[in-house]
Amino acid sequence: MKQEKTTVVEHHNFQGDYRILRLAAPEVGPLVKPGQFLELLIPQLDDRILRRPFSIYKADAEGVSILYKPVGRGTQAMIPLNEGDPVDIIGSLGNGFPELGAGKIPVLVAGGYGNAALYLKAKELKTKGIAFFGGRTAQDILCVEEFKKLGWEVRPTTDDGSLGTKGLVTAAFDPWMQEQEAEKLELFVCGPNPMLKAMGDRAIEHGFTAWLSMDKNMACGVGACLTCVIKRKTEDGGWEWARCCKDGPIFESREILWEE
Amino acid sequence: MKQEKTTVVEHHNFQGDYRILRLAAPEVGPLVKPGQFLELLIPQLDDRILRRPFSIYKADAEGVSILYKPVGRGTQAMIPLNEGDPVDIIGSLGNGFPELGAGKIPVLVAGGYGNAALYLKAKELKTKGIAFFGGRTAQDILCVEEFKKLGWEVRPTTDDGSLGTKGLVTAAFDPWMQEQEAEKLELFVCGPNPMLKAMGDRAIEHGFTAWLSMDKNMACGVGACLTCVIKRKTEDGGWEWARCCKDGPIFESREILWEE
Amino acid sequence: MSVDLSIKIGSMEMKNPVTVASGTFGYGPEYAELVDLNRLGAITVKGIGPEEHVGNSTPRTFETRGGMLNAIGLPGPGAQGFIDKYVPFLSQYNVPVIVNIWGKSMEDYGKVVEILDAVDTVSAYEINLSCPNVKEGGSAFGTDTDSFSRVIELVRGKTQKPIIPKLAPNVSDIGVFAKAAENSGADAISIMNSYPAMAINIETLEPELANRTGGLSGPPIKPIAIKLVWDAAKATTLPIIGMGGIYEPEDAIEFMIAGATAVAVGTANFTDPSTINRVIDGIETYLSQKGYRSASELVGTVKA
Amino acid sequence: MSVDLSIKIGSMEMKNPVTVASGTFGYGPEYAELVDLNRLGAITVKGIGPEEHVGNSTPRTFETRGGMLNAIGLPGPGAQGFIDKYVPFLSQYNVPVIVNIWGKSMEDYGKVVEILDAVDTVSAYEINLSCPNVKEGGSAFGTDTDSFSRVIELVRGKTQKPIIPKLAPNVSDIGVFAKAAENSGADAISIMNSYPAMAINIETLEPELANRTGGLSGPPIKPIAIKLVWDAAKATTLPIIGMGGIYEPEDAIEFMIAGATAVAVGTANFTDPSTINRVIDGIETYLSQKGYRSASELVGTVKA
Ligand SMILES: Cc1cc2nc3c(=O)[nH]c(=O)nc-3n(C[C@H](O)[C@H](O)[C@H](O)COP(=O)(O)OP(=O)(O)OC[C@H]3O[C@@H](n4cnc5c(N)ncnc54)[C@H](O)[C@@H]3O)c2cc1C
Ligand SMILES: Cc1cc2nc3c(=O)[nH]c(=O)nc-3n(C[C@H](O)[C@H](O)[C@H](O)COP(=O)(O)OP(=O)(O)OC[C@H]3O[C@@H](n4cnc5c(N)ncnc54)[C@H](O)[C@@H]3O)c2cc1C
Ligand SMILES: Cc1cc2nc3c(=O)[nH]c(=O)nc-3n(C[C@H](O)[C@H](O)[C@H](O)COP(=O)(O)O)c2cc1C
Ligand SMILES: Cc1cc2nc3c(=O)[nH]c(=O)nc-3n(C[C@H](O)[C@H](O)[C@H](O)COP(=O)(O)O)c2cc1C
Ligand code: FES
Ligand code: FES
Repeated sequence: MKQEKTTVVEHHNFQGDYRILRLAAPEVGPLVKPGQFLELLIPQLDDRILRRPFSIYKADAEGVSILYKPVGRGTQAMIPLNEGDPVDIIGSLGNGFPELGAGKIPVLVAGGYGNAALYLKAKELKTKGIAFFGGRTAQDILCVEEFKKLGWEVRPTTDDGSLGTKGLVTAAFDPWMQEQEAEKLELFVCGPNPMLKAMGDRAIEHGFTAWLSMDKNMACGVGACLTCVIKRKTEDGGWEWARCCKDGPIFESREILWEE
Repeated sequence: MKQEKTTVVEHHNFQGDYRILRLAAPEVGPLVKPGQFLELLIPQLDDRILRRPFSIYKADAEGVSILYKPVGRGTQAMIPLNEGDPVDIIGSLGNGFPELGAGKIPVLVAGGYGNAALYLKAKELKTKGIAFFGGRTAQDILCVEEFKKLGWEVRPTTDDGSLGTKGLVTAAFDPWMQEQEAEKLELFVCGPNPMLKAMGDRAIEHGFTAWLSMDKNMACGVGACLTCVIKRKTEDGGWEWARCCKDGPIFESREILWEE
Repeated sequence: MSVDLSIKIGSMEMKNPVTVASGTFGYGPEYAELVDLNRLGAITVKGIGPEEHVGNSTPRTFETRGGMLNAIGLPGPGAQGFIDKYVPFLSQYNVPVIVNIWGKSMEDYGKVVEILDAVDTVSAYEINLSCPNVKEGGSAFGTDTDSFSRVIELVRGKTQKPIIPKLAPNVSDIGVFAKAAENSGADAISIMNSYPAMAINIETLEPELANRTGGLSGPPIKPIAIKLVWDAAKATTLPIIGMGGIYEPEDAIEFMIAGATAVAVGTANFTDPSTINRVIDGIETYLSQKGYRSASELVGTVKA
Repeated sequence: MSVDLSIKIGSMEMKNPVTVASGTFGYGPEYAELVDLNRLGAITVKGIGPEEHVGNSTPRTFETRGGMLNAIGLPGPGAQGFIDKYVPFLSQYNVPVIVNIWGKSMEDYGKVVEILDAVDTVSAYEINLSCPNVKEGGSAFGTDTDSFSRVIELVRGKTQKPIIPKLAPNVSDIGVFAKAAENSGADAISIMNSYPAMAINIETLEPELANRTGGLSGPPIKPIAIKLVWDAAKATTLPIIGMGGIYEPEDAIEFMIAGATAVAVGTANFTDPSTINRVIDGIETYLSQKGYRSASELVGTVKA
């Protein structure tokens, strides 16, 4: 974990509303493990004081890239960032994805910017498997070619049927799963909460492993403030708070006590 | 008085640290009287909420210009303003300079950005007289050629002697004044407080008229908050608060009860 | 569907819930060229004492991160001066006028009302029991329930017009004061005044304000004000005029949801005098988009 | 000329006046990769109760204009858990550790100290009498002088180490509490906790925090904190640890001029963990440029 006061290397539209921000990060870049994130202090975010967490999409010895969608005050304030502008990051943060279990078939499941969190994992895994990407429209299905280039089979689903199977990611995943030996599957999931929950439920029902990247509002990003907690089951049948930023963001589906 | 949400037309270095900002102002421009000012809401002034007052240097049917020097948070945040950037002004504000008295000889006295406040007056006056401009170095003596073009004689003074007489503005003014019929002089003064005070004292001592543009921190700029008050003598020998933004910024030297 | 924006503060009818915070809008004329006064729900004028008062020395305001400090010290023309100088102007408009009143002693409050009460243009009194910037009276009345209640009772005895005590924010339990206001005959309460605060110049070691301390206002205090309004709304059935850092329509709406029947735009007038119009329009749009028939329906709807 | 930055809080020596605000720096390890803990004047850890505690539901924080709200609700491992999990780590460093303690009842405060007092690594206790986010205890003790004094006396009876009550900001006269702390045997006081506040989501009508209300921290509260420190400094001779919105060295210096012997960096850690270093360096530079020989010389030098 390092704090790096650095600069923007590149910033451009990627697809639809999504944008890619590449930052020089000779300190942070080499530390990155797949599934980790960084905390960005957005310059000129007027009168807001908190950093924003972003999954690390790509990382190497010189820098890191994030893939984001402007949705609120912070992400919108990122749009004017130009090459050479100063930024401040803390990274890499969080536990990251574990190693694939021996003999397991890796399955990636993602929605929206979730693809960003999975890319490094897809690259790292020697065994290439299958990726289920869900989105509202074709515009929201990111990086398909990139994952294919890495050797993955990609099955997109869209709410409006504009790409791949029409429906939620489960519409493609469920029929496929029927034909598998469930306990051999190992899922790496990153996406909106309902998707995480849906995959978590299936993992428990069908007895496979599912690593879920949990998305919770954060303040410090390093485990100090206790903002980003979720309920994690304890051995005695109870639960304890676990910090998504430090103990996570990756949790195995069986660990999570879903709220509501 | 109008509020105008408008844009930057031009913004450039003028001389030394001084800069000129030209704004489109079809509403405010035509209202301007010499000696008035505007209140600028500086965009991207991060977490600061107050407008900043600036004398109106030039004004016409299409726009207004201000001449400023970056000295603090607000003025520094103005530097990156570019053509087309949105700005918000309220103007024109304050009483402005009165008409020249019949048979009077007009004298301009200015320091720093004070020249900006006097330019429109210099232009408006049919009788052209003499202008005393003081500054630290030659770099701080602004607009000399412009005033000359309008038909004024300009006598600069600088602290370091790099232009004109060495010393304060009084070093040039005092000897000149000795040769005049003092009661015929009418001064229009804009500059730092010590200059205002020095000229005000001379006006009272020698019996001439001196209109002083008073510089006081402001919040609202329109007379509502009662921030910018100075002590004005009342007829009964006492004093009352007068608002620089509304009752001023121009006061005749005899009106002012100097503090300390 | 058209929305009924009107609300009532005691017997005073406001065409919409938006007024201005005392001291941030002068006495009316100051912003009249920039803001259509007839659009306001009410005009609240700068604090008026029994007699002319000079207020504090300068500097009287200081800009802080996100907000400002003020220690104006309640200068003003006094009650009779207000009638002479400003009532003719204000009477031209079709807008209720709330006069914010203050005193150094309990009797002073009574005196102001005695002088003003015959004036038709004066619609209601906001009783400033919370000015952080005068030595005597002001805040002292606002933080002690006994004298707080006695000032209200005294004013109540002198007028039939709505009286609106303005509560001090620097108390542990604002509910006690809200309830005391109700019991003492107030028609509404207003919350909050600027918060006692200070800034020191680290070069000169001197306070940035001549009065040494002042009141913090603007966006920084909004979350404090929202809580105070919510707390007070639980303690009293009186209508509340909520204020503190309202800059956007969303801020005003948040105050109403917390329990404010009306709201006041304060420091935002200095930043952008068009705020008032934006807030009125924004409340109307919000109410109509959400299917409310009236502004009152929104008041106190917080799910808490 | 080299400046002596060291100060004393009771018997506790700090190599410089800068600590961190409880709850914004975890228990030590969280920021250890980003901040050299040995540089700190002291480490103040997150509030510790007598037993393990779960704290509030989420959302626990919310960003506001210029600051943030928190209602964490004091989750933590409890006194024994703290010893087991964090003392071994903390004892590696050459920095005094201030343990912030809290309880639901008066006895709870005593219990925490009983469990911790034998631990050498624990240098001092900051007694949280002002947490806005727990139902029982916390703030209730901080706004009533009787129970305030009794908690301090009880803790005093259990330890020789410095005890530092943390005062509630939402009182009319903090001087009373400062004096009461002194009379009850405290060694210092700390000011201020986050200020009770609230935010409501205008789409859902729900409070933005699960706990409904929370505490406002960060730059918005600094001018309030400066005034509280100044007020308290006039009422007591105890050293004061000042905090509230410290983001820049200038902020810390302002607190010291107002009367704070030490300062704590809080919310700023989240924004920029390098703040602490910047603040320590900045204080040193300021002192040496102005010709002070020691940090203590600056304390309370405000010309007011
Ligand atoms: C571990 C993690 C990884 C993430 N990776 C990405 C990514 O790769 N690409 C991407 O576009 N976004 C990502 N996000 C979400 C991203 O942080 C939010 O889009 C962003 O915080 C929204 O900020 P805003 O200022 O635009 O919105 P605002 O609504 O203005 O934010 C207000 C506050 O809410 C918080 N917040 C709002 N939405 C979220 C959210 N979904 N998750 C967490 N905090 C939120 C913000 O941090 C801020 O404190 C990630 C979030 C987490 C927790
Ligand atoms: C009537 C009038 C006309 C002016 N005309 C000009 C002009 O033509 N050109 C120019 O360069 N400057 C002019 N000024 C001064 C200009 O407003 C200040 O330079 C500016 O306010 C400093 O702001 P800042 O944010 O850079 O400094 P900061 O120190 O960050 O300002 C902090 C606060 O202090 C106030 N303040 C600081 N210095 C002054 C000052 N000298 N006068 C009033 N308020 C101050 C600011 O408005 C702000 O509220 C004028 C001031 C007045 C009152
Ligand atoms: C410059 C200034 C002057 C004020 N004068 C008064 C006053 O005379 N009487 C009063 O009750 N409140 C006065 N206030 C307090 C405001 O009415 C209001 O309660 C406070 O500023 C909070 O609202 P805001 O954050 O929207 O400004 C004044 C505030 C400011 C900023
Ligand atoms: C997330 C968070 C958690 C906090 N937890 C505690 C705590 O456990 N005990 C305590 O006394 N104060 C706690 N505080 C208050 C801080 O210690 C500090 O008093 C307050 O935040 C003001 O300082 P700041 O503005 O620099 O943050 C907490 C503050 C924050 C923001
Ligand atoms: S964001 Fe602070 S603990 Fe996770
Ligand atoms: S700046 Fe408000 S009255 Fe002059």
